[in-house]
Amino acid sequence: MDELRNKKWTRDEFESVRSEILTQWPTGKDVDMEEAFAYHKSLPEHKVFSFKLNKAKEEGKTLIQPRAGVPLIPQMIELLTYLQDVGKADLLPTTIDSYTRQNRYNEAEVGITESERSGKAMLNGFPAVNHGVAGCRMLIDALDTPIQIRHGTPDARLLTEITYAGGYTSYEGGGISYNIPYAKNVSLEATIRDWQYVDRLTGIYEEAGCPINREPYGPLTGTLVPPFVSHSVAVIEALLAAEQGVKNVTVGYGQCGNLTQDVAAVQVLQSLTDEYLRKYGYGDVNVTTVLHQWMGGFPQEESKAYSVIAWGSAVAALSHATKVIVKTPHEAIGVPTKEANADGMLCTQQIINMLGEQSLNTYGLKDEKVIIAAETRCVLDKCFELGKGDLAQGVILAIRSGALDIPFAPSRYNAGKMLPARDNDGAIRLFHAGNVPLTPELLDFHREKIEERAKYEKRQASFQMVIDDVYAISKGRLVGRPTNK
Amino acid sequence: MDELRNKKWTRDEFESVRSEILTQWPTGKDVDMEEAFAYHKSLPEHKVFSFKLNKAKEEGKTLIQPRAGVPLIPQMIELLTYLQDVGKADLLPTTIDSYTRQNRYNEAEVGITESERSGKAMLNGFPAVNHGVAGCRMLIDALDTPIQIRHGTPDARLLTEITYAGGYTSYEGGGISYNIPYAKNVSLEATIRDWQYVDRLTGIYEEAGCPINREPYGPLTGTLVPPFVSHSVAVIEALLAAEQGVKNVTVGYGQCGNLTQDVAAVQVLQSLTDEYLRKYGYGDVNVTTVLHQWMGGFPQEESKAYSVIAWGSAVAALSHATKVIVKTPHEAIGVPTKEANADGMLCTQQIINMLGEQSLNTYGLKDEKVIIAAETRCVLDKCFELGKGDLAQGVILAIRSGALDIPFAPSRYNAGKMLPARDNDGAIRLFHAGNVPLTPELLDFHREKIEERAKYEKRQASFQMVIDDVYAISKGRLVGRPTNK
Amino acid sequence: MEQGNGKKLVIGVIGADVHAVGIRILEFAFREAGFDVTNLGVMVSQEEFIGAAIETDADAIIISSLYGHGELDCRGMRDKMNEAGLEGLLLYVGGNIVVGKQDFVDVEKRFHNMGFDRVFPPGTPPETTIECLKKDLGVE
Amino acid sequence: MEQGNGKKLVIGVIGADVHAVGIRILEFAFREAGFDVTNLGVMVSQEEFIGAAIETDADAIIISSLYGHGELDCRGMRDKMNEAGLEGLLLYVGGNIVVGKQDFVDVEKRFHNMGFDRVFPPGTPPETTIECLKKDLGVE
Ligand code: B12
Ligand code: B12
Repeated sequence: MDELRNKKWTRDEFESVRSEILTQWPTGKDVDMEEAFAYHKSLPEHKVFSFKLNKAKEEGKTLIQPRAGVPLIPQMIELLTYLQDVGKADLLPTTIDSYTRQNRYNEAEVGITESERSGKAMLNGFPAVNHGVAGCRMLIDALDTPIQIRHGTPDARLLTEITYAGGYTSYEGGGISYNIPYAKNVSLEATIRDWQYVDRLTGIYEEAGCPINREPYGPLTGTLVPPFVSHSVAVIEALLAAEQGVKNVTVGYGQCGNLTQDVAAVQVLQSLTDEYLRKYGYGDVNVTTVLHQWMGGFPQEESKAYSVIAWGSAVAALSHATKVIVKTPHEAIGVPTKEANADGMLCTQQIINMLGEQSLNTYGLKDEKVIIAAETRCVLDKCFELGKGDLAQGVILAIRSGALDIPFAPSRYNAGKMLPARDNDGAIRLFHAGNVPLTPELLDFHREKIEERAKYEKRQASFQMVIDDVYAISKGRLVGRPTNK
Repeated sequence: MDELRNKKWTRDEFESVRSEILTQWPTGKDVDMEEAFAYHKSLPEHKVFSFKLNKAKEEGKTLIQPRAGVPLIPQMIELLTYLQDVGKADLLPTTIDSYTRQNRYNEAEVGITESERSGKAMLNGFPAVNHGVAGCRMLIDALDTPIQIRHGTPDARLLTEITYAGGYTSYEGGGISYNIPYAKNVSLEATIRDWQYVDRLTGIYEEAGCPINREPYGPLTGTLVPPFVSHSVAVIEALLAAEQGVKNVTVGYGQCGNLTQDVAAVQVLQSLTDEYLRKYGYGDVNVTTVLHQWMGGFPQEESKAYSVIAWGSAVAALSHATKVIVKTPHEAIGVPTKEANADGMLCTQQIINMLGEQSLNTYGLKDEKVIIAAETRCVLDKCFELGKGDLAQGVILAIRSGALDIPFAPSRYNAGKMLPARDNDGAIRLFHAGNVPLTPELLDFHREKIEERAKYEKRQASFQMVIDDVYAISKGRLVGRPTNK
Repeated sequence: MEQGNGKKLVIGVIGADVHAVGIRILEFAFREAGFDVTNLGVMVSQEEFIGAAIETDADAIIISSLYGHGELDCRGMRDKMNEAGLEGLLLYVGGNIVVGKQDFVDVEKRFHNMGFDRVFPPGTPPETTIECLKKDLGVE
Repeated sequence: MEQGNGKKLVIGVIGADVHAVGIRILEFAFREAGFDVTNLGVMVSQEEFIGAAIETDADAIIISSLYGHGELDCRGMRDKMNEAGLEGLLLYVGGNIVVGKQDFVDVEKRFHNMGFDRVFPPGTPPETTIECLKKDLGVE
C-alpha cells in the first residue's frame, strides 16, 4: 500500500479497498450505493442532520441529543421514539455496542441471541452491522428526527457503509479520536487510513447530493483533557475529513468544569476550526460545535448527577454550542433506562431554554480564549512541521513523540508523558508538560497555576493530586482538595 | 400610642407592650428572659447562627439551608435530623404554619389534633407558639446545627418571644417584607411597629451577650421582583433593625434567572447594605447575604425542577452569597417529603462545591451593578425624603405612593402600579414604571430594554407578556415568548 | 377576548392563604374567555364567598387554595351554601389543595365527598378550567 | 506507602473494554497498600489473565469490567483457571459489570455462581477492596 498521505483518495484507490470491506460480514453484500443515494434523497429535510444543525447555528439555538443503544430493533425503535416524543430530542443517536466497535461481529451475534433469549439487554449498544441495511432503515423510517451513529470504532469502514446505506445522515468518529481513547494495540497509520475511507465515502455521498454530517469525537478519554489537546485533535480531524470531501463537520468538546475555560473553549473551537479550514483551502465546509456534558466519573446519587447535568447544560447554553450531548442520572451506574435518559434531557432542556438568551462576557474569557488558541496553534503547527507539511504523517509523529498527548489513554501508541491537574479555580492545566510543544511563556503560565494551587492546599503537586482530581466530581466537587481544605 | 418613628424603643416602652403580648396565648407565660439568656449562653458556638454565618463569610463559603416544617414535635425532630445528617444542611429551618402566621392559634391547635389523629400533616408548618418554649427547646437540644425561624407573620411578637426563649438564634422577617407579600389588610404602621418590637427584643438579647441573627425576607412575592425593589426593602429593614440594636443581619435576594443580573444583585446587596448602615451610624452591624433559589412557579417534572435548583445554586456559588436557601424537586406540587428535601440539598451541594472556587467577572456585571445600585439609591433616598428624615414614616409614604411598589402583592396597602417584565436576555426590567422614582436615564434604559424584546417578539408589550413571564420557568424557559419564538 | 357569555363567577383564595398570583391570572383568563368575574382576592372566608355569590347571583364559585390548608378551610362549605339557599350551585376547587405530594385520586375523592363538583390538581392551566366551566354551565 | 506485604496481584480490564482510568488508579492504590501488582491494562482476555497469574505465581486475579459486557466476558473464567491448575485462586470482579441499573444482590449471585469469590458494585473505593484482599490473603 502507498505511504499514508493527507491526500484525497482516487475513486480507484477507494474501490479497491471497498470490495474487500463489503465481504467482512454477510450483511455487507446488501449495500448498493446508487440505491442508497436514492433513499437519502427521499428523506424529508427534517430528517437530515446537517440541515437541522445549520439551521440551529443560524438561529443561535442549542439542540439537544441523548446517547442510546440497545441490542434489538423493536426495543431500539421504542427507545428512540420515547426519547423523541417524551424526551423531546432534537437529534437522535444510535450508540453502537462494544463488540461491533472491535469488529467482533460473531460475539455481537451471540449478544443478540442472548438478549432475545433472556429478555435482558446483553449488549451495551446497537449492533448495526449485524442488523444490516434493512435493519437500519427500520429505525430511520420509524423516527421523525435526524439520527446519528455514535460509537468508538477504530476500523469503522463496514459500519459506515452499512449505516450510510441504511440512511444515517450523521456519523461520529475519527482516526485519532476513535483510536487513542478506544483502542490498545491499533496503529495510528491504520486508523487514519481507515478513517480516510470513511471520510471519502462521506465525500462521495456529498458529491451525489446527499449531505452527511461528520463529527470528530471531542472528549477523548473524558478525563482531565485540557482544551487545547482535544481542540488539536478536532481541528486535525476536520482538516483530514475536508480533504476527502466532507462538507459538514461538527467539532466537539467535553466540559471541564470551570465556566470560563469551558465557554472560552467552545467559542475558540468554532473560530479556530473555521480558520484552519479556510487557511488550508476548505473554506466551503460548514462547521458547527457540540458540547459534551461532563464525560468523567459521575456521582452516584441522582440528585447530584442532575446537578452535574444542569451545569453542563449551562455551559452549552452560555457558549451557544450548536448542540449538547446529554448525560443521565444513571450515568455512574450503568446504561440508562429510557426514563432516566429522558429525565436527563428534560433537565438539560430546562437550562438551555432558561439560559439560551443569555451570554457570558467575562474579563477572564478573552484571556482564556487567547491562551487556548495559542496552545492549540503550538500543537497544530508542530504537527505540520513534523510531517514536513503533510498532516497525516505529522500527527502520527506528534503522537509518537508526545507533542500531541492524550491523558489516561489506553493506547500503547500514546506517549502518556503529559499529566494534567486542576488549578485553584478548577480549570485544567498541565502539571507535567511532557513533550507538549508549548512556548516557554505558556509553560510558565501552567507552572504558576499549579503552584498556586499546591500552595493553597499546602502540599506538593503529585500524582495523588491528579487522582484526587479524577475522583473529584463523583465525590461532589470540582477540585480534588485534600480533606482539610 | 406615640407616632411611629425610627427610634430605639426605651425599656419602658418595650415592657408596656410586652406584658400584653405574653398573654395572647397560654404558652406565653413560660417565657422567662433571664432564664432564656442563660440557655442561650449554654449553647455551644456551632449551634449559634451568627457564628457560623460570620465564619463562612470570612472563608468565602456558601452555606446550604433548606425550608422545612411539620406540625408535630417528634416528626419535626426526625425531619430536621434527616436534613442535617442525610441532606448535610449547614443551617436548619423551622418553617411556621400559616395559621400561626395569622395568629390563629386556635386553628393551629385544631391542626395539631387533626394531624395526631389522622397521622397526616394537616398543617403546612410547625406551630411554634402552640408548642411553647419547652417544645422549641426539644428541637434545639436534639439538633447539632443552628436553627432559624422562617415564617411570613405580620405580627410575630409572641412567636418571637417564645422561639427566642426556646433557644432559636436566627429569625426571618420584617415589617415590610412580612406584610406586603403575606397579608391583605394589615397596615404598614402596625407591622413596622410590631417588627420594631421584634428587633428591640433581638437587641436586648444582643445586649445580654446572646447573638441572634435577623434576616429581612428578600424575595417578597417571588414573582418578577426587580432587584432594586427587594434591595430597597432589605436595606430599609436592615436600618430599622439596626436602630433597635440588632447586630447581625442577613440580607436576602430571590434569584431572577439572568446570570449577570443575579450575580450583580447579590454583590451589590452586600455592599449597599454595608454602605447605608455605615452612613447612618450602624457600622458595627455584621452583614451577610442569602440567595433564594427561584421563588416563583416551578416546573412540575422533577428533572426540570432539579435544573432550576442547580441553576439557582450556580448563582449562589458564583456570587459567593453567604448562604443559599434551597428548593426541592417537589416544589410545584406540595410541601416536600424529607427525601425530596434532601435531594434538593444534595443537588445544591454538588454545584456549590463544584463552583465555589470560581467567580464571574463579566463586562456586563459592572454595568448591571451600577444600574441596580443607582436604582436602589433612587428609592431609598426618596423614602428618607418623604419621611423628612424618618425612615419609618418615609417607607409608609413610599409604599402608599408607589415609590416603593411590590409586584403581585396581596396587600391592599401596596400601590401595584408598577409592572415588571423580562428583557430579551431574561433580566427583569420595568414594563410600566408606575410611580417608582427612577431618574429619567434609568427609565429610558428600562423602556429600551422592553422595546427591544417586544420588537424581537413582534408584539406589543402588554399584560399578556407579563403573564407569559410569570409562567415561563414552570413551562421550561426564562423569557415568556409567544409560541412562534 | 371572547364575547361576554353572561355567566357569572365568584373566585378567590380561601382561608389564611395569600398566594396572589394565580388568582390574578385566573381572573384575567376567565374574563378573556367571556365570563363575568368577581375576584375576592386572597384570604377569603367561606362566608365571604357565599355572600358574594348571593349578591352577584353567581353561576359558580371557584375556590383556589395553594398553601396546603385547603382541606381544613373547605370543610362545611357545601353545608353553609345549602343553608344560604345556594343548593346545587356549581363549586370548584383547585391549586395545591392538600399538604405535600399525595395521590390525587384520593384527594379528589375526599373533596368530592365534601360536596365539590370538580377538583383540580396542581398547575391546571386556565384553559382546562374554562372548558369545564363552559360544559357545566352550558355555554355554546 | 506501606511496606511490601509479599502478596502478588494480577489486575486488568477484561474483554473489549477500554476504560483505562479506574485500573490505573487501582494499580496505584494496591501498590501504595503494599501489594506487588501486575497490571495488564485494558482489553485483557481470560487467557492473558491466567497466563500472567501462572507466570507471576499470583495470589489473586482482580478483574475490572466497566462497559457492561462483563457477564458475557467472564463466563467460563473459573473453569479455565481450574484447567490451568489455578484451582482455588482468589478471584474478584468489580466495576459496572452488567448492563444498566440492576438489583445488585441478583448480580452478585450470578457472579458467585460463576465462581467469583467477591463481586463489587459500581464505584467501590479502593480502600474497600484492599481491606477484603488483606482479609482473604491473611495479610497482617
Ligand atoms: C470516562 C468514561 C468513558 C471513556 C473512557 C476513556 C478510557 N479509555 O478510559 C470513554 C468516553 C472512551 C468511554 C467509552 C465507553 N463507555 Co464509558 N464511561 C466513562 C465514565 C463516565 C467514567 C469511567 C471512569 O473513568 N471513572 C473514574 C474511575 C476512577 O472510576 P471507575 O472506572 O468506576 O473505577 C473505579 C471503581 O469502579 C473501582 N473498580 C473498577 N474495577 C474494579 C474491579 C474490582 C474487582 C473492584 C473491587 C473495584 C473496581 O475502582 C476504580 C478506582 O476507584 C463511566 C460512568 C461513570 N462511572 O461515571 C462510563 C461507563 C463506564 N461507560 C459506559 C459505556 C457503555 C461506554 C461505551 C460502550 C459507550 C459510550 N458511552 O460511548 C464505551 C465503551 C468503550 C469500550 N470498548 O470499553 C457505561 C457502562 C454501562 C454499563 N455497565 O451498564 C458507563 C457506566 C456509562 C453509562 N452509564 O452508560 N467511557
Ligand atoms: C410564589 C409562591 C409563594 C409566594 C406568594 C406570593 C404571593 N403573595 O402571591 C410566597 C413566597 C409569599 C409564598 C408563601 C408561602 N407559601 Co408558597 N409558593 C409559591 C410558589 C413557588 C409559586 C406560586 C405561584 O405564584 N405560581 C404561579 C401561578 C400562576 O400558579 P398557581 O399559583 O399554581 O395558580 C395556577 C394554577 O394552580 C391554577 N389554579 C389555582 N387555583 C385554582 C383553582 C381552580 C378551581 C382551578 C381550576 C385552578 C386553579 O390556575 C392558576 C393560574 O394558572 C408555589 C410553588 C409552585 N407552584 O411552584 C409555592 C407553594 C404554593 N407555597 C407553599 C407554601 C407552603 C407556602 C408557605 C406556607 C410557606 C412558605 N414556603 O413560606 C407560605 C404561605 C403563606 C400563606 N399564608 O399563604 C407550598 C404549598 C404546599 C402544599 N400545598 O403542600 C407550595 C406548593 C410550595 C411547596 N412545594 O412547598 N409562596
